[in-house]
Amino acid sequence: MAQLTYRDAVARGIAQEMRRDDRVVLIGEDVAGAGGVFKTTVGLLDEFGPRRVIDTPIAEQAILGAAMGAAMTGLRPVAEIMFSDFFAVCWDLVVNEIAKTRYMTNGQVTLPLVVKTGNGGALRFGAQHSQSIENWAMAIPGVKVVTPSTPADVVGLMAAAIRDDDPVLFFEHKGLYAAKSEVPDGEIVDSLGTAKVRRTGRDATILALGLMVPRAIEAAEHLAARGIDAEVIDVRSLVPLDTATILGSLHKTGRLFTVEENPRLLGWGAEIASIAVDECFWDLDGPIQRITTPHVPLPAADSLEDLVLPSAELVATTVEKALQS
Amino acid sequence: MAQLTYRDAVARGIAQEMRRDDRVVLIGEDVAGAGGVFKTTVGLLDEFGPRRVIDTPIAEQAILGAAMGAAMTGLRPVAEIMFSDFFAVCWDLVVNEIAKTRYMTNGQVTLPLVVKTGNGGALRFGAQHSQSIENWAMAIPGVKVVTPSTPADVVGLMAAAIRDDDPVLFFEHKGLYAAKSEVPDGEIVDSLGTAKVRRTGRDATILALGLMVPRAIEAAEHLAARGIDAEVIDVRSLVPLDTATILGSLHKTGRLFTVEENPRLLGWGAEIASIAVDECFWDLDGPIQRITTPHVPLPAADSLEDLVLPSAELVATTVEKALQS
Amino acid sequence: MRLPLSDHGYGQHDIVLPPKAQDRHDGADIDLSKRLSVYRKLQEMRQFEKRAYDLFMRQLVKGTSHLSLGMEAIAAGFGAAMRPDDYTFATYRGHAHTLARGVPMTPVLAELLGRANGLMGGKGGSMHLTSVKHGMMGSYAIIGAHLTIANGAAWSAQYRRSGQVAVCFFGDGTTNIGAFHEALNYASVFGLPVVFVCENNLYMEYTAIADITAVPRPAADRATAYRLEPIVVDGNDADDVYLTALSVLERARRGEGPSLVEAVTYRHGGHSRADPGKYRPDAEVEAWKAYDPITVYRGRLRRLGVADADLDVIDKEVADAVELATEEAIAGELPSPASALTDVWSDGGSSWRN
Amino acid sequence: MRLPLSDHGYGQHDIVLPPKAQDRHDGADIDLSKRLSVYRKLQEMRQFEKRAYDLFMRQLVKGTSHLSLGMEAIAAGFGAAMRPDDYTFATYRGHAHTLARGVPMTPVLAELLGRANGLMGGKGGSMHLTSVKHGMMGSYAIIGAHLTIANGAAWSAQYRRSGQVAVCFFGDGTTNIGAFHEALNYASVFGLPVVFVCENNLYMEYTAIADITAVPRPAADRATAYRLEPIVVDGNDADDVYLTALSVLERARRGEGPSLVEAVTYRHGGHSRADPGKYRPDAEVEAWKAYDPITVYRGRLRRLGVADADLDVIDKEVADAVELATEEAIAGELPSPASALTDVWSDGGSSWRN
Ligand SMILES: Cc1ncc(C[n+]2csc(CCOP(=O)(O)OP(=O)(O)O)c2C)c(N)n1
Ligand SMILES: Cc1ncc(C[n+]2csc(CCOP(=O)(O)OP(=O)(O)O)c2C)c(N)n1
Ligand SMILES: [Mg+2]
Ligand SMILES: [Mg+2]
Repeated sequence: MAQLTYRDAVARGIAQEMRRDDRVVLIGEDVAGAGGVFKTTVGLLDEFGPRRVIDTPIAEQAILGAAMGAAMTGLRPVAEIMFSDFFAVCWDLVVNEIAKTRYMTNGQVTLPLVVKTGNGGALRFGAQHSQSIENWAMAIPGVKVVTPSTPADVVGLMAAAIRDDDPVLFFEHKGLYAAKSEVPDGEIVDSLGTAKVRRTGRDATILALGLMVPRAIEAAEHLAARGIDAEVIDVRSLVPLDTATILGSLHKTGRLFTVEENPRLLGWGAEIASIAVDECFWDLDGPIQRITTPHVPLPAADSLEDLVLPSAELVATTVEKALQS
Repeated sequence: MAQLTYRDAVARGIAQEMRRDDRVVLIGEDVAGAGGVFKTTVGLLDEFGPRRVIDTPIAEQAILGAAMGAAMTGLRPVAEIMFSDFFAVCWDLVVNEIAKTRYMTNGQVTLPLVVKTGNGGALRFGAQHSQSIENWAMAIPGVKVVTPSTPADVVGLMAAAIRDDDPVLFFEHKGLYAAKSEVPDGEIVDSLGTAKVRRTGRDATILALGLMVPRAIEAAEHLAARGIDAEVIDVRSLVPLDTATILGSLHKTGRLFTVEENPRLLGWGAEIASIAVDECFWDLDGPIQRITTPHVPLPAADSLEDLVLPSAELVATTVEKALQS
Repeated sequence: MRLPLSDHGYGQHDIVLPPKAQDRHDGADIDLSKRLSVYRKLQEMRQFEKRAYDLFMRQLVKGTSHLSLGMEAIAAGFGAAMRPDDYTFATYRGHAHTLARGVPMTPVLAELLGRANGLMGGKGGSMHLTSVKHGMMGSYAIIGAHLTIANGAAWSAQYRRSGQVAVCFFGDGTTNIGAFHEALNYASVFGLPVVFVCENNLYMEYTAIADITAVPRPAADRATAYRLEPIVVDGNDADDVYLTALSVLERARRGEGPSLVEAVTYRHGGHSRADPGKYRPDAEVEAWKAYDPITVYRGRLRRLGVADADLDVIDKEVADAVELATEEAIAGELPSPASALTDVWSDGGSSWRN
Repeated sequence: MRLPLSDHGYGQHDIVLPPKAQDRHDGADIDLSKRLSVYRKLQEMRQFEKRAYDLFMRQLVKGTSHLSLGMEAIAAGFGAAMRPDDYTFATYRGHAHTLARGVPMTPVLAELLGRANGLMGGKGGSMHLTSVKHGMMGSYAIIGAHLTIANGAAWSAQYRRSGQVAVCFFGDGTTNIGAFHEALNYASVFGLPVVFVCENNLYMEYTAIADITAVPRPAADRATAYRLEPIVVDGNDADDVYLTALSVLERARRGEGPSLVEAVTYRHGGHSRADPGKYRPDAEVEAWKAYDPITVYRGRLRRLGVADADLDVIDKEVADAVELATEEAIAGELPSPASALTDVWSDGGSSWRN
């Protein structure tokens, strides 16, 4: 049991898998010599050498194409897209090629690959380097979508993603890279498609992802002080979606709230709200409310960015107001 | 008043605006000499000449970049992305550049441009040429999203889109190009951000878009025969969203259904369902149900494609079952 | 010869005529049995594509389809030179490349008809023909992407030291999209065993490549930008293609990295089913139809002493095979409804929730 | 000189040294008043960037920032040659290019500090500096896109027959992404009045351009792929840049189409605020720091008879301007909360519903 940063947990998870399976290779911009611009791949070049850990040109389509072609011919590549915003320059590889090929070929092609990326805001990087885009990926049939919120989950979910035979988009939250917490020693392998209850409660269910998880937990503590016992669920995986855990909690509490870093329209919470109002309508004791970034690009100034991203205080007051009315 | 195809309505709408404003120019692959691969720009080269109607290389990023740079310096370009699936190769220009620049520059840059595209399935083009991706665009702050379902709406909404000072993504449904109906003579200018009630009813509200609109109307007729009086709303515009019309109808009927061609997860109906369960919870007499393509890529075989796309019959039986239970 | 805009509303460009002489490669050192097998392949591709076209006209093939009529020598020449375990990456215009790898006609035709006995059970269609066990790693319908995917297969071969080579076919219009540039630089930097083959048929869909490309030779004139040799071959002469294929495949196997080959050719018909191809000047079309890959090759075999009768036997055998394939394809069941929901995931299903 | 992997864990490549002689362009036909204004610009950029750096260290600038220290001659040389109504398109490394167009220091510094008096009210930040009224059409932080956008501005100028030229600056690493290729071909095909300027500082972020590029000169060696002349200039000699800029701008104004200029330079510091730049061999860093654009230019002016005292006056005036800008920026208010929700749309608001 040792303290580990979220950042170091990424490298640990990849190293764990590279040690046991030499089909696992890593490519991306500055991932080798520099150990990644976010230092999430430090030490991998030294341990596994330049055949398995490779610096690429600035060519995201070439990177994902290389990963896909290698995956369909026997390797298990991990590719990095430095900032998730850059998925926009290689989106074709994700949505039209990687996501659809198994289906189009009637199962002839298997694509065991992971695309890791730095996602999310709160670092004052401005509109083109701060987006939370898990919802873009959730809308595409054929890719799995994972977002860990703790160092231990990073290691275990990265291992599960690399061992999975389907393409997994692995969203690391840039705002959590410096976060540190206990991680068990030895091999850790988590399972995809599972949410985690971070705090149990009776009065309301609060769903959160990535950086919003610690904020939701903090909000729940404020709420406890105000006599409201909220359950906080770390969704962790959007595809597959752990509807059992989510709807089970809603069945218990009767109230559902989502805390989403993405802009409002078609954020991931919209899908869950639509599932809940269809399948659990009679469980609902009141409206489902989504707490999201307003539907605007992210501003660069720290004072403005803090204003638009959902805060623990906003979550707490929103839930409190809703339960009082 | 003359019969016009949806296909010809596109060219008529563009021509109407090119005649009144020589800042309006058209670029795209095969849009000039060939009049478009879907024949939606026939006659424009002859009338407006090669300075204003331009065939481009296969380079979607270059096409949207040209449109954006021209729009910020005094022109009002219309650019074609032949199939909406190809937005994936130029998504960066849409989401990171066109959508965000006005905001990032604090209003210094205005982008009066339209991107027209052939969207949707039912033509047996397979997984990479049949997608309905309005939901991809709806998730991006800074672009307006329009999908007409009739020839008259095509003319009027195209005119409105070209006259609008913001970027508009104009989704033409490939499955409707051959559809023919009455279109008034003379200039037609519609307004963005407005839904249209296609059939009034008391028992249920059915929302549809594009090719799903005629299917929803047909379903409503089946339902009428079964004693259910359904209201059918052609959403037409996802951004801005005409929540007044949509929620007003829900207030009246108490039941909401969406008919979406997109795959299930985060289809456009998810956002509307989440708004409804938040703002109109007490109006709801029962679950909100979304009728969508299952969460799979589109199969090529006609028998399979017909199976996965929502049909009038599926809509009718779903609504009927829901209202009976 | 320059055609003013007025002659045909499709831009302004020189028309490109094929070589006059058809015997330029008669003397090539290729043994006759190999040449006869190439001739058979050419016939298979030609007769298959014609049959596919007839079936469209009979409304049996839905959707769209892109034929290689007139372009068969490229697929046949490369197919004859490739190792069985080499990888092919093709475009939506991929019927010939699929047959070139030895995939039987029946499942290909059945796929066009959307039948359960189709190569992908009807789920992919004409534009996505794939047969992994034949090394046919897929047909891709979004311009550019598959060049980067071919790099990945080549990288994997290099990593596994398998000696396999990835061969990626694409059109002239594809040389202007970003993925082309990324893929070529990437392959060159890492010395990948990949061969990029530009099938330059002078047109993208309806627009002449010359009207929207900065250089006259869309692929060859870009080669030096990636530290590669410019290589241009006669795409209508299967022997020229075959010999070039042998040398670039060998180069890749020797670990000397990628090659970029521009094969100049022409399509007899339109871009796709819907297209009559009217934008092409008649003089150009006629000249190229006369310089047909099958005419060229059959003429050569006759000059080399093969009797017409022997060639007719091959033609007839192929015709019978096409007949049989047609019957088997048409007799195929429709795909089971359940198959619409299979194979999104490696567990065989499409579930996104528990 | 080749550095083995062991020396620095960052790939294997030759180190590139600057020219030895600094007087190569002393004799250029540029009048002294112009040269003095160029010197002043160089000083403004240098002193501004140093101040920006100090303010990061004082935690006053949040987020990231990319400085042009060592690369100022390119911005200064082009800025001096451009017409006031020409268009500039820059990258996240755009402070110098913004000052080059005459944008005052205060709003630029205030933008870095996220203040209401910032150039974009704090909403864009360091990576997106834009001042339309100065022809500074934006700084773009996703690699490649802005080359295609610059084409659009050039197309508009061509369409309006305004005689304006769009100048687009980008780095060496950008030459390997797809948008570069699409933009260059597109500009060449349509003969657009655009000048593409590759600031080749030998590195992308932490990776040497030589390690991941197929050709030695990332831009110039690609020029012929677009029917353009390969042009390489000394990016640390403002006079060489200025004279080249004049000629390519004129060419564009004459309607002769785009140019691609590779300006070889070096950054004194790391890629961005976070980066110490350790991946660069010391010998390389020292040589380039010695061949500093300001040293080069000041030396030239002295050889041409300008007294140190007169240059010191300029330096001092610039220093005072930087001081004032710093005070005004720090004194700036925080942006109003309401501004977070303005200007998504042309109506000034951000509403997505009625
Ligand atoms: C990214 C993208 N843009 C446009 C298209 C539409 N499209 C399909 S084929 C084609 C022409 C391709 O021309 P070329 O590369 O010369 O191949 P050919 O069809 O001539 O064999 C176009 C524009 C596409 N499939 N993908
Ligand atoms: C599409 C994309 N990929 C990656 C990045 C991350 N990134 C920002 S700057 C940079 C290096 C760019 O190098 P170069 O073009 O040489 O410009 P320089 O910073 O050296 O001026 C990278 C990889 C990005 N912003 N956009
Ligand atoms: Mg072609
Ligand atoms: Mg650089």
